[in-house]
Amino acid sequence: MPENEFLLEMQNISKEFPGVKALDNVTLQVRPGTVHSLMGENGAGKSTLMKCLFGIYKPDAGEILLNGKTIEIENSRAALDHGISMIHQELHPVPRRSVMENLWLGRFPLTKIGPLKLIDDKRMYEDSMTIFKDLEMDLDPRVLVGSLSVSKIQSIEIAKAVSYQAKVIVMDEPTSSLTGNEVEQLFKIIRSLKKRGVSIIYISHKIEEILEISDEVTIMRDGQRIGSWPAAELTTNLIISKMVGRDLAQRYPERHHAPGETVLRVEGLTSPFPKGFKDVSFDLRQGEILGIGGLVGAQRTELIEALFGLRTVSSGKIFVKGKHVKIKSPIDAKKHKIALLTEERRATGIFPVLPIVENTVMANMNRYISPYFLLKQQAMSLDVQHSINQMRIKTPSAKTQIKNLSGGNQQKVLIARWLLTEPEILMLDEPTRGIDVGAKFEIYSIITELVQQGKSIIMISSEMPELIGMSDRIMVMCEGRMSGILEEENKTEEDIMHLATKFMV
Amino acid sequence: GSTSTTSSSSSGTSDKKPTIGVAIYKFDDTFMTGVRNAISNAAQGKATVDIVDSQNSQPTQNDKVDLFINKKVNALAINPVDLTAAGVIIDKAKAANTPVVFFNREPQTNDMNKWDKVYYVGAKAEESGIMQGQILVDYWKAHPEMDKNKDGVMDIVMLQGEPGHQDAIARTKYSVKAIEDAGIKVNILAQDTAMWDRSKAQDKMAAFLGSHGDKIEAVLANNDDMALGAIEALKAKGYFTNNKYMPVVGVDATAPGLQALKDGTLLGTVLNDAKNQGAATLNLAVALAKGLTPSKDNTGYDITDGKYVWVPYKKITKANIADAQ
Amino acid sequence: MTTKDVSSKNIGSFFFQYAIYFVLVILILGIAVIDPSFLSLSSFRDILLQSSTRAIIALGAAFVLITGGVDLSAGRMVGFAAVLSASMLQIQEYSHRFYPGMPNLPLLVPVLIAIFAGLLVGIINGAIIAWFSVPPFIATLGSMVAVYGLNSLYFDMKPNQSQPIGGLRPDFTTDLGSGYIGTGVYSIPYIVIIALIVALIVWVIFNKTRLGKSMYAIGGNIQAAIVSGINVKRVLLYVYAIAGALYGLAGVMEAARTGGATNNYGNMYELDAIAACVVGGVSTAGGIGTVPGVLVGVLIFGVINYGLTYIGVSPYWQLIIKGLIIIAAVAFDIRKYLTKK
Amino acid sequence: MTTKDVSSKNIGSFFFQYAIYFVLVILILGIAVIDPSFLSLSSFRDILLQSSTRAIIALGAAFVLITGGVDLSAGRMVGFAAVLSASMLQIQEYSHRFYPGMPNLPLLVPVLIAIFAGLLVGIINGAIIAWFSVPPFIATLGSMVAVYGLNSLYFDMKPNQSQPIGGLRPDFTTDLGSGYIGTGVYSIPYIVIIALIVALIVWVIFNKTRLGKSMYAIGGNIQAAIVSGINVKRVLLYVYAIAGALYGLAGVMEAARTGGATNNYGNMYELDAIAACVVGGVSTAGGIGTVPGVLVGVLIFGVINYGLTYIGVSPYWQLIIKGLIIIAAVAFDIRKYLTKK
Ligand SMILES: Nc1ncnc2c1ncn2[C@@H]1O[C@H](COP(=O)(O)OP(=O)(O)OP(=O)(O)O)[C@@H](O)[C@H]1O
Ligand SMILES: Nc1ncnc2c1ncn2[C@@H]1O[C@H](COP(=O)(O)OP(=O)(O)OP(=O)(O)O)[C@@H](O)[C@H]1O
Ligand SMILES: OC[C@H]1O[C@@H](O)[C@H](O)[C@@H](O)[C@H]1O
Ligand SMILES: [Mg+2]
Ligand SMILES: [Mg+2]
Repeated sequence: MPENEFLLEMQNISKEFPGVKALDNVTLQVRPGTVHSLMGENGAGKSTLMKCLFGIYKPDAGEILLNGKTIEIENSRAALDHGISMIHQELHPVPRRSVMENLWLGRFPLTKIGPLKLIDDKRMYEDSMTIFKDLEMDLDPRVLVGSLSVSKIQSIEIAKAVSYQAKVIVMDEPTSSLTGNEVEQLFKIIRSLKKRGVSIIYISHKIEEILEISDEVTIMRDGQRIGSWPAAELTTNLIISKMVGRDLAQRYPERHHAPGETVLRVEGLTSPFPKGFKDVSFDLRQGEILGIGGLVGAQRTELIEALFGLRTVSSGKIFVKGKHVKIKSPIDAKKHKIALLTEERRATGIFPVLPIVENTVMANMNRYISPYFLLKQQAMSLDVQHSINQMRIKTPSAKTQIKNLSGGNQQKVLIARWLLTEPEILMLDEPTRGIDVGAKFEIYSIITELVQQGKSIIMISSEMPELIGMSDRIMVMCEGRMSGILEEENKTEEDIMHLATKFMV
Repeated sequence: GSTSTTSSSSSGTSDKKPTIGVAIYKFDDTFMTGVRNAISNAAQGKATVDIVDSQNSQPTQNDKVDLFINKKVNALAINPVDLTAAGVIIDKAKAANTPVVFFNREPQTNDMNKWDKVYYVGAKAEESGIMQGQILVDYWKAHPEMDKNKDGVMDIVMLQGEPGHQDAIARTKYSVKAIEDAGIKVNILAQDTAMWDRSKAQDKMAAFLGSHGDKIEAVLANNDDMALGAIEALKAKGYFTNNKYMPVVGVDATAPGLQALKDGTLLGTVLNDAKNQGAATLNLAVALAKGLTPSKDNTGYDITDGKYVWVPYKKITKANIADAQ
Repeated sequence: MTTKDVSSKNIGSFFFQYAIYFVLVILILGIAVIDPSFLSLSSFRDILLQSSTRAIIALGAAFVLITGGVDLSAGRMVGFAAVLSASMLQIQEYSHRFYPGMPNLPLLVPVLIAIFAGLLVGIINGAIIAWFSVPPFIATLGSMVAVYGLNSLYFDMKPNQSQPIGGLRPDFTTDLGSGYIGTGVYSIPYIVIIALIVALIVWVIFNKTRLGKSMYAIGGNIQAAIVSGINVKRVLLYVYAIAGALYGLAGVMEAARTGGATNNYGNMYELDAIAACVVGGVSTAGGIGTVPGVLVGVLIFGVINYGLTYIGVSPYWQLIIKGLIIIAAVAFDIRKYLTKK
Repeated sequence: MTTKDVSSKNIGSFFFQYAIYFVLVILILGIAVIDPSFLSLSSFRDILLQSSTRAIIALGAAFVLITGGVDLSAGRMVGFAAVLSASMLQIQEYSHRFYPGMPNLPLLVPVLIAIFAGLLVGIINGAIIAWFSVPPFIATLGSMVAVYGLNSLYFDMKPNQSQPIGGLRPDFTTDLGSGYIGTGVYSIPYIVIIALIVALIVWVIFNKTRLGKSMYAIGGNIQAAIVSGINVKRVLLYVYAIAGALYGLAGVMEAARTGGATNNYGNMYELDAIAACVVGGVSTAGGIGTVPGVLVGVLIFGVINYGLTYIGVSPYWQLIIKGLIIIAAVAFDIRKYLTKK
């Protein structure tokens, strides 16, 4: 059999949704044993293209060739049978089932007992262990997936995609929930897959990653293919300008912060759970950005969710503008002008079937109540339209259901939701997860502008450059405890890492 | 399993007041509620009655019978949901040597003959239908204008109870038959089930009136509730005012039915004698519980063929309302 | 992001968008083909009248469904309200009065008591669901059973002892229950007007109030609603309470319309109501549903029930045809959500 | 992933984990306190017997609920199967035979025909849900109505004409329906044995087969199931088909147990079945449920129904108490999921 130059070719793929031309004549050619990255702004059509490949969508036009032969991909089963597997941008765990059941979903190992074919639990366990060992993942196949953190679930998805022994593996933002070590681990896996001739289609908004791991890069914009280049010929700035269609001079906006008096003081906050946060104390001043760094499991999310009234605390005090306050629910938090952008967009953020309008105003309806108890529709639409413009949310209209937006654009709607509440203290948990560079800069600009207006920000981020680039101070946590606060101008990744592992044995 | 024949003494209380296990086919049946109340009243001072609801489900009733037998009641009084199921109940009762009085729905003869401690109290279902028909026949003869199109045929609509319900079947069949037996042809313009229900009957009647309008010459309803629903629909179309009249006949002689008779909206109904059905049932059960063979002396009712007490129906019109009160 | 031009595809999608309205029209035309006399003002008036109480119940059910819940107690609450109001609105001369000695109350008093009873049961439902986290299915199943028990106890009280309640006052039955504005076929029954007013108010709540938006949010993603600072418990309480009050109102109207009441009134209406909602595009998963949709759903059932009887389909065949139409209507309507793969 | 240490908290959580079993025990004890004679082998035998057909129906309902669906047609299918099997199992001498001339069939033939009828309706349900994307609520509501119509038509056929079907063969009623192994109170009715065998098979399907795991995946996250290459349509088809067959079996057993059948058999059983499932910890949202849970749920209803009658609570009060117990049991059980954050 003659070797084809391309293992996989998607030719002239087009796909339209009501009101949106998501893909317009897009071609993608992937060589065997390479990492081919797909880049583009939020809503450029990357996920849609991959969903066409994986049988989730049926393209309106175009052809898919594997090893030079045209193939029909009716559904995901067919894609898997053709040797194509995928890590999905929106994770798909079955929460109340075990890790191994999720891993082997759709292809459970069977054993014959007489005429019956029953599930071979033992083999399922052993095979899972083998895979986890192979991939150096620390996962117990028997626990319920629902009890795991996002990053663990992400790891399961990676293990699952790899375990199909596929020829092509699609990875749609596989690292969005992973931290340093785990990303390195993934790259190791990718390199060994490459050696076995497997091709990877890799989607990410993290340009550093792209440059590190890719062989080739295809850039998309507004549903069209801009072009493909060998990764070696590309630089960060080149990628950005091709993606965004303009140059982006700097990654982080200028800061002229002049932090004022303390608006939030936390004293000895402790979670009732043994593995939770312990004795956390810090100040947040007016007009400053306090970053929170740490590894996954450091309890950063728990801490700020507790500040927002979503979790119970066993001891500790919270002072807002010097006043001792009790925050038992988000309703209390909102009264104190605190806002929280949560970490898990799908679980705790969006209202999937509701239009963008509702999604945008939901935390802020008090503001639109007229004297007759009715909502002021006009004011609402205006504010929403303003948000769409300001955040550059890509959507056919404000009435579109949010579930039809690309992941990144959903995130922008959520940020808009909280900005509309005009918070004094805005807490952001991984605010730029899944956001493209252009939009990131927009979000950074908005944050900076807010700070300049005298608002205060707490920002959890696992991206250290972002943490360093944006924060005035960085509080680092390790295993539930505060391991230090970096105050000085020139914070480094090493400083953060040092503190993030301070209490580890 | 089987239990000792001296079950009454095993309860520990005095033998004088036996316990009777009573299962009604459905508690929210107006007529059976009357029977139920009559049983309770008749039991005053004579017996302890344990009355349960079979919720219109034969399996549920069987469950209740098992329970009564487990509790060692002295006699059973059963108003079967499904009369064919009596056979199994008799088997259970016989095995436990607990006498049974069935009432209101008559089991088949071969089941009744399975054991000598099985009795029946009731009315003959078809009788109520026949009387409904007769009420219309009388009216037809006295009011020639009832035959609106003067074709000599009575054009009726029929509102039926629950599909498959034996009273519904008997009343539908025999009411028409009684009219025909009187030499009057019957044309059923429309018939439909309104599930014994007043508001469903009202909706159905509205549709009948919509499609057949003035062609309808009489309304037969398997019970009073449905007759009253039909009357409401008729009122909405202008009947019962300005000399516009429609003969409507029901069954049960319920309080609202009697009121409608007084108002002149309901032409007639049939009284199902709850008081006597209830009293006869209880008296039979008490006699059996005491180990006696029921007779006119110890029950107050005539026993036919050694097993049956027949309580007659009664035609009720405006003329004899008092008979039903 | 290019905006699509008007194209043949849009006509198709327009068609599917309003599929359920087409279903309604097709049904009406289908029946009219079999019996053209069906197409008359008086048929429509009858159908509207018969659909009115159903509409009120279905709107109550829609409140609950939109929050992702379900309310099985609807029918039994209708029955309770019917019995309550009827028991206090009998003429003095009636021989079997529920309250023999009681003087005539102003019409509104019993009506409000009955609605209030529905409200109260609704509040209890809501409280159990919101504060004890009991799934709506179970909470309302429990109250469905318990309310029926309560109603039966009341209905069985001496001297009534489970007799159907009749002899209702003409200001209740004739004036309110059967009254209308206008003359002949060019008239609108009060009950229809009440249903329309209720529908309008519900529409306003759904679309123009914070409560409405919050309901959709809770049904759409309850976790996100909590995080957004929506007072989920309070909203649920209000929703079940309003639904209960609507069932109460519907019960009063059933009693007024039929001129009587028994404890069995309303039995299984919840199923009809939920079915009408779902046929009208309300999702049982929550977050989706509109007032016009619910009304069309109710009308579809109204047309089926009236129309099949009108053309004289035998009862058993009616059931079979009705079952098939329900499925077909929704199979057809659902196409609009089936995002093209 | 470290194992949690044994602590006082664990005892509490153990308690909540098995809350529903405690509810069952508390109920039994509560009734026994009021009337100690309740605590007897024969009471338990009665309760088991009465719970057997309910258990089979509830297990069928559990299949569907676990996939995130609902099956309203259960009760009417039970009725259909009861009528079907009874109509072919009458003694020769019976005066109102459904099929007057028909020779006696081997017992198994009518039984299998009835089960097959259930299977068939289930297949149709499943097909409509899977291929036409009709929500289960509507698809099964439609078939609930249509199957009742069909059954009534059959039941109304000449010469039966809606007469209750009686005169059943003793090998069907006495041997199968009322037969047992053992003697006296130390006996187990065949029906209980059949229910136990069914429960065992269902347990194997839920826990040890690809079908079972796929069901949980579909109910837990249908997207996950789709992208994992599970043939969702086929699984749904199987699930509704199996459920239908179980309802069919239950219908046959109801006819055998009562010695008769009418078209009204099984009416509303679906609600009882779903309620038992939910009380037993099956989630109406899908993805959660176990066979022991379902059985305990069924037993709780069995104990309530039997026990309240046993101690002589009047039927209306029974309803009220039953409603409250259902709510309280679930409110109590649900605590295990309410992990305080
Ligand atoms: N099911 C759908 N219905 C309607 N529109 C859709 C649907 N799926 C995607 N779109 C639209 O198609 C466009 C492309 O979306 P896609 O998810 O492919 O973007 P993406 O490049 O993956 O973005 P991101 O980086 O944010 O993940 C977007 O405008 C989106 O709103
Ligand atoms: N043992 C556990 N049981 C249940 N959920 C857990 C457990 N550990 C972590 N999680 C969940 O995982 C998520 C992330 O964990 P954690 O809060 O420990 O990390 P983090 O420092 O906040 O990380 P991130 O950088 O992702 O915000 C949280 O939403 C938490 O609810
Ligand atoms: O099954 C219910 C029906 O029972 C009949 O005997 C009675 O006449 C009807 O009014 C109705 O109650
Ligand atoms: Mg994407
Ligand atoms: Mg004539």
